[in-house]
Amino acid sequence: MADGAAPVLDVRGLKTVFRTRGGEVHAVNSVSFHLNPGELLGVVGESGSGKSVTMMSLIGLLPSPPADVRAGSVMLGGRDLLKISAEELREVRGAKVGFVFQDPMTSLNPVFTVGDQIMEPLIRHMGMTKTQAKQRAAELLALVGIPDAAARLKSYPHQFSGGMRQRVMIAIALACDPDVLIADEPTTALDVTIQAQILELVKELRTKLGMAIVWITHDLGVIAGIADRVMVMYGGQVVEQAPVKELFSNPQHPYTRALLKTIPSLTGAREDRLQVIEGQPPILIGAPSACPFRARCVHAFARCEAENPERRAIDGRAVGQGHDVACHWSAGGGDV
Amino acid sequence: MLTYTIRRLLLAIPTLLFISLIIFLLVDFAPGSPMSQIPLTIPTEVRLKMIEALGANEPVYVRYLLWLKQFFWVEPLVMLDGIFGTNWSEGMQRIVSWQSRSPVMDIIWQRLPQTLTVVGSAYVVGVLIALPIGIYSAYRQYSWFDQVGTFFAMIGFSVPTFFTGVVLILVFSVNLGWFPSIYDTSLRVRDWDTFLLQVKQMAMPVAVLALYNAAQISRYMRSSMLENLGQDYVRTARAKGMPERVVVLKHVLRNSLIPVVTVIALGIPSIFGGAIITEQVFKVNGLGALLINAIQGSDLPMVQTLTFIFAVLIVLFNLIADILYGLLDPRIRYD
Amino acid sequence: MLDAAKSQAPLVQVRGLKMYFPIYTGLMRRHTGDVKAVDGVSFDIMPGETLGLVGESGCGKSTVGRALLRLYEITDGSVVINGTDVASLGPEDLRKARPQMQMVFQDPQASLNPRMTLADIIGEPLNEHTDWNADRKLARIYELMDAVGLNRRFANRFPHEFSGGQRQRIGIARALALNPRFIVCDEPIAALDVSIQAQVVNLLEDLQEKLGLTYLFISHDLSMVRHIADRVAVMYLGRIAELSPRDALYARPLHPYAEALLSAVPEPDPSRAQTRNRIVLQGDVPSPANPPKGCNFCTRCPKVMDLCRSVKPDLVEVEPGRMVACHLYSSDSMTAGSTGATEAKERSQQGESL
Amino acid sequence: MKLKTALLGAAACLAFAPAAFAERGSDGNVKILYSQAVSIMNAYLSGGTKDIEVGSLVLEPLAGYDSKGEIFPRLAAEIPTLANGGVSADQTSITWKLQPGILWADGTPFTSADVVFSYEYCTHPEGGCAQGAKYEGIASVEALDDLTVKVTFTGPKPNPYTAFVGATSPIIQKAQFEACIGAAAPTCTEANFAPIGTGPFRVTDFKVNDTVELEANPNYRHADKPKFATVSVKGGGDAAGAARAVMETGEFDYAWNTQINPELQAQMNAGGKGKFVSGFGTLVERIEMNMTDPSPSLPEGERSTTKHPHPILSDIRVRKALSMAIDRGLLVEVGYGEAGRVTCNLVPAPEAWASDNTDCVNQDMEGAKALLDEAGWTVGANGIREKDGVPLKLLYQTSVNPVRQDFQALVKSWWNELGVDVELKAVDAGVFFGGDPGSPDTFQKFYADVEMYANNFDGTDPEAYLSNYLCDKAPRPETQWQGENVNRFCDPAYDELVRTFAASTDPTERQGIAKKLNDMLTKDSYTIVPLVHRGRLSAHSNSLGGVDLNVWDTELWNVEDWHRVQ
Amino acid sequence: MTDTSVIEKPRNQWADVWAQFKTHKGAVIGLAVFIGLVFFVSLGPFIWTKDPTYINPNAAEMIKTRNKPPSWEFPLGTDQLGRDMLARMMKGGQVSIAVGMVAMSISILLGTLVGVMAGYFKRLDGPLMRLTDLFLALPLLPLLLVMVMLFRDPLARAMGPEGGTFLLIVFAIGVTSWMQAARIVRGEVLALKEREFVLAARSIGTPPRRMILRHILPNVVSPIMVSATLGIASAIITESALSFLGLGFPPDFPTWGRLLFDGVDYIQQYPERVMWPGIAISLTVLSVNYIGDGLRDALDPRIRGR
Repeated sequence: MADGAAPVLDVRGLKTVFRTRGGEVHAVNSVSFHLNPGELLGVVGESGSGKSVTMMSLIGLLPSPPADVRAGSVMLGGRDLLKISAEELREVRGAKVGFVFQDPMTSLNPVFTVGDQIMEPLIRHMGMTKTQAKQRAAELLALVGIPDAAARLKSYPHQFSGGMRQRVMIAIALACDPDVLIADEPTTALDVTIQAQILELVKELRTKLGMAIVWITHDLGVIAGIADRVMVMYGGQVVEQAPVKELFSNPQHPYTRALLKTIPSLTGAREDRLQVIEGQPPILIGAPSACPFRARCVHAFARCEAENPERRAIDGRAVGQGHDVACHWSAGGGDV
Repeated sequence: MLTYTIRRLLLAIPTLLFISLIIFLLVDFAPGSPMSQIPLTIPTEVRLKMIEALGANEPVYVRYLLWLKQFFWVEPLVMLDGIFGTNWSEGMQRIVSWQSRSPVMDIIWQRLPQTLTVVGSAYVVGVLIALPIGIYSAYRQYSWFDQVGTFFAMIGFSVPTFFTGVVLILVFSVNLGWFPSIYDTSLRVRDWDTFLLQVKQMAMPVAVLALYNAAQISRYMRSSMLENLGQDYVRTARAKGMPERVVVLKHVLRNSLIPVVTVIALGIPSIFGGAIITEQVFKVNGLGALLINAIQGSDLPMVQTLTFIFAVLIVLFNLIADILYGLLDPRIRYD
Repeated sequence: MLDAAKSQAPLVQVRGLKMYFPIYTGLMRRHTGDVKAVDGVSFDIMPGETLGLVGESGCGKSTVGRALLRLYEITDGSVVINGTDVASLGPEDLRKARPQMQMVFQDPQASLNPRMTLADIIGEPLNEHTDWNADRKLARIYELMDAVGLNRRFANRFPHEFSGGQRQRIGIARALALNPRFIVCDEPIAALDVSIQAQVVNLLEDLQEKLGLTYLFISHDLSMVRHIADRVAVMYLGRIAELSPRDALYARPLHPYAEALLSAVPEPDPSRAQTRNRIVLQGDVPSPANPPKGCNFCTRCPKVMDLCRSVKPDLVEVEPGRMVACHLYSSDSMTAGSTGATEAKERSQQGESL
Repeated sequence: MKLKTALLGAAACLAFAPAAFAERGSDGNVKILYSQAVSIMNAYLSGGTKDIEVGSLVLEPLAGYDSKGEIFPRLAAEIPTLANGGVSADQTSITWKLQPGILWADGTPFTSADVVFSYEYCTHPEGGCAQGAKYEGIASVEALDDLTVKVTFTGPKPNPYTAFVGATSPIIQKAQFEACIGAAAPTCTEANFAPIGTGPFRVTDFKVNDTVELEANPNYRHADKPKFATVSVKGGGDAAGAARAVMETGEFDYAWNTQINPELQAQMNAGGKGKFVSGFGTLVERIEMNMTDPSPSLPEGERSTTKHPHPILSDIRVRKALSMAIDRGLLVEVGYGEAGRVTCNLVPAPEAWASDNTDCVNQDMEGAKALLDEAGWTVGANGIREKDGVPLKLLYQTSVNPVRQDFQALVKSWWNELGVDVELKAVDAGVFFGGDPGSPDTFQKFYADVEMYANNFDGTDPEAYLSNYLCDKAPRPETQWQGENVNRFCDPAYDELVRTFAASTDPTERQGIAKKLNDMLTKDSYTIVPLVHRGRLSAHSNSLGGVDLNVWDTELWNVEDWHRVQ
Repeated sequence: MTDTSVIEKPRNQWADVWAQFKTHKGAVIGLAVFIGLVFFVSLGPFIWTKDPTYINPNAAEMIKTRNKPPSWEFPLGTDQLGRDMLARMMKGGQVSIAVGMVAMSISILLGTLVGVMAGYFKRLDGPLMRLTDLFLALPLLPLLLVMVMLFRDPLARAMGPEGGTFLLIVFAIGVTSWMQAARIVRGEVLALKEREFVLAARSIGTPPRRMILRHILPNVVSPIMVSATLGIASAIITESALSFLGLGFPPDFPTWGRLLFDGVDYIQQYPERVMWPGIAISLTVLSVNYIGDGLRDALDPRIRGR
């Protein structure tokens, strides 16, 4: 391992399939990645690219049926999360892995007080008494920057603004000092000024608590400001993976390249016309046998139709360690 | 909340007055006369005299105004007298039933206990059966339990009570002899034996009504649970590592109960309405029997008073349901 | 471009637009207050121009858009579009005026009737405002579908069979059906994926060029507004904080809120993102039912002064073409506040660095 | 359960003891079921049979009728007659001697003042007394002394046993009801629900339209009666349920008026827990022919009035043919079984008063057809007879009641066979018998061609009953559609004969006139087509002794003698 | 220009609904049973041509055919007057199912009308909802009695006794059962009014009438369909309860409710007499309820999308 430490989370060959009337949807297709201690891994992709489903598959949060986690391994703290019992998995959720969801309006239970909801995992996983849990909950609220924390424990979610609610969600996710925090588009539903607040908070907490974070988003701007390493997903697969600066400065996959171009910049020169990725995202019914991006790819050729590309390293380091890409085409020139 | 409640109550007054007028006109308009149950041997002149003595020959508006005065002024006074031992209502004419020539309110008070015990406990039993069935059916949607539950709920909807009632009597009273077929309203529960008797005689009417109630409420419970099981906060609870028991019975249930509780509250007036057919089959003689008897005998003051009380209860429990909703759901606060 | 626009009369003239939603409380349901969703907004849009309207959720930007098209009965003010005061038209006149102003909605899923086919949806305005026969209507529908890049084969499909981007194209085609001069685009790209947003924005621009359309482009996405708008109005809590030409605003925002807002937008460039000077605003937006007494922004403004807490600043032109509602720029406060000068200096520095 | 066994045991012991030792209240509790619930105990304010009968457990008249229809003294020392001088020779007054030493249930003595009061109570113009008819034709009621009451009539009264005779005119206690006279009558709820009486029982608990609990009257005039210590009367439900509770489940000892279909009777008899008892009074199920035109095309106010004779039924041949087509034996078998008999008479009992008319007993379909042919009604294309283009179509109405609906269906099938088109209609009983002049569906208004119901008369003398068919008793708009002559039958000869009837005092002559009148209405004119002489059918458990079904007075007439048997 | 001749057929959304509906086993069985019942009552009389009201006028013959158990001559036996039960069941079913359908239509029509008006026009909301409360609070029985009294004769004159009573009964049931539908529809309309496509139509200048017909009504179809199926069931039950209270059809006019009520008296001797109508009513209501259940799922886009 490049950083010398063993990864806290190591996912290999994860496959998740949804059974629908139209056929099997291969939402996650052989996804592998790891998460180093203290690292923030950004996962970028459009809706339907499989980024959320991947993370939910890890800890068994997908309803089954229709979801079916088919293959792969998810190593966390020496155990394969896909092999342990449902009860053991529950012990992991909330304790070892914290989750923050996209919509803070609906992710909190409207009929329980914020305090109750923070205390729940504390009592369950940490074996705290109610009094202890209450005290800790107040500390957590203060930690995520909610003023007058002790008093606000008695408030209901609807009495908080959207940004405050997301802070509460973070407090819940952090309650048991998890090894890994998975944040699933945590700022998408928020306004930019509030998003800025939350991003500041996360940066601050990272330095303070030092846990590893997986940050899912579709906003490259957010990733650029916060992530150490980025994984780009498309059509249920990882198409490119690289340290953040490397990715932005030297994108390899045609999708990544196009994506970076489509986004108008707030600062740089204003272009008369936006770059466009033509076409629509793929429908993932049936086992994938070709590159999912082929239909929209400007570089597509016969092989893309015939064969689903494997991830390959482009900077000499092993796949997953440095910069790797899943594409038959090479930015350097033609077919590889 | 308080102003909301007061406002609703104030608004209810004109509504109820209007309802009372409509009911009065309706009942008055309906065919039938208070003399219909008198044997034909009694000659016409005597009948006319009896009608006159009842005041049934007065014009409608006179009787309506009299009833209004009696219902809203005399009866409350009588009630106050009853509580404080005063005698403000002395000499005032109360609402008197044409059938029994006795004050309508007294009869209603007399009937209330048996209606509440039978129809009320059927409602409670129905709810108690319905909730777990609804919860489990939703949690295991499309499982065999859900299918069976659905089937029984449908049966509960679809079989008329006069049919189930008679079948139960034939099986359990006539053939097995377990339960009495006729409800004894004068039974007083004094000791264990009389309590057992009471339970026995309640068993069948309660079963018939509870089946129907349970069918309905379990469907509400199920759909409400299904609605909430798909919510984001359920995923949050699971992500916190909460056991399924806590997720379903705490997080989902608490939310799902909000609409169900209001549905249950809205159903309570029907308890006071009694169960006309079931009461008749088992001879429970509660408020439902009282109403149907009064209608058949064209006992206008009784019908008017009873139906108006139902209307009041319906309006009242509509309000209570709304307030309950506000109390249970912290998101809703009436100003 | 600005000069060219100035020589013409504005197509849309909004003056003192107010949109209050009354609050009734108490036993007698007395009118005890208002949610001041829009509280005195004025601006012009020149023919062929795109005015960007930005702000955070709840600032009233969508309400302005809807009030402009008389989808709400406005509380006060005038909205003159192409010479007619839309705000005071009777129902029949309003109906007749509708073809010249149209709207593209935010949620392409919600804005299409799920029970109507694409042809029905696009053809509906024609049914309402023309007495064409079926063939002529169909011809127009195909024309519109071609214009927005929808395959003619899809004419008989239902909305749920389309992707988000395609649905938004349907919405645009519907808005174009009656040859409007003015289109309100109410967050038309907010619900779309990044790769699709660019498609839609390009389409809107192409159409503007081809048909000479005038847009009010409502969005919370500042980078996209920068791309499409000629001038930008920044709204905060029902009022316009700043209204400036695009380049000037993005280079050097005058109003503290505009400044904070721009600095909060994440920069998709890790090297620049890390060096950027962010202004992180504290706290939340106050309730529009109970706005602060003075300047709406005074509760969160990093440069707040005593005056801001008591007097509402008016939107005044402080530089040519730039209007700001802030006491920092009113003549008396400029001299009174010593901080004003330094702030201005900081700003200019920042502007230069870009 | 245990208590019941104990009581049964006690009763068993008593059965061996000499009768004189049988004590009051030794047989415990008796449970009586009335399918119509009791709403009041005061017969003067109700008129409902159930109220009168249950009221008779408490309140007694001076004399009553036994199960053979013969009068016997209750509170009176003896029955006053012409022979013993109790009835004046000119039949204008009757003098009752009361039994000495009778006490009210509250221990106060019963006197002639109570009798006089009862008269005053019921005849008060504002009281709305339901039994006013019992006191008609009375000039005065005076107390001659504490134990003597003289009733003076306005004219000679051949049947002086109306006032104070039978459960419908009981004696109420003056002390209790003094304040309840006239308009105040309905305000005395307590007195109406728990009157103080001289009868075998007194009320301990009264629930309106539900249950009445009674206990033995400690001051009852027979020291060893009643045998039962308490009576529970439960009301409500239907006849089948009531019969079932006695015959099959054994929950009740006595069920009143268990009129159910014959097959069910047989089934329940097999239950073995009780038996049915039946008795025949004067109740006759009949079809009434409308002599006037009920056509809805007539203006309101002229429909079913004598202005327009019935276009079809005015012809006696049609009426007779309709009667001939009916198989009454089958009707009895289908509808009543044990509780019905074929009859052709309006007055089927008592025997001495009943005509021997039996011409209708056998169905004669061919004869009926011939009669219609003769009347000019010829079979048309679709099997329906017609005359001058008018189809022979009848509207046949009755009240809602399963037996009546079966009868309607059967009669319809026979009449269809005749070539008569029949439309059936069933009206809710409350409306049909309600007499509401505003309703088009009352039996008096008779907006139909034929209608079916049952009626009877009180006591044993049919004079008032037969007087119902005088011309001027026809219901019509002027009488607010009141009146008992629903057929609008009008025959001056009949009116004349009724007048003779009223004037006649000789019993044999009166019986002859009654038979003549009966025949004029039935076999001579077919205005009224009697179908079934209906009996009373009640059920009692095998362990209840002393039941002797009385159809002339209250069924509970001898309740003081009811006892528990093994 | 694309060749316009290859324009696709609309992929009817009802096809989707049907596809989803088919996955609900109970609903499919329910539909099959219901169609079977409809065939039984509508086509049955053409095959089994016995007159349901025929009583043998020959008394001796009639006695012999009373209360017969099922046999080849009378597959479902006969009643106490020797009438053929199979023919009566068919005839009764026609009436019962027709009552269910028509009464449901009336109540849905009224409920939708009131619901749409109340939901769409703010000014009408208050009064119409008070009207709904009023109807909810009204006692059903006196109302029915009044209606029967007032309208039976004129209707019978206009439409014949059976048609008149039929109209009266379905109208009475319809008029007293629309309130639930009205409330549901109102709620849906209120929500729909906030949807953007309604705003879009308004921005086009669509007048209220067309707005309701084109945009509101088609989108409240699914709750209406569901309450319609429940409405059929409850109308059939209500008709049987009316028969129980003696307010139903003319006595010689068989309906399942009346057959059941009549049969209750004979339940001990001839249990099949209550079984046939009991099973028929229960089957109908059960099947219709299952259809409603399936429709609810099929019409719910969230479920259909899965």
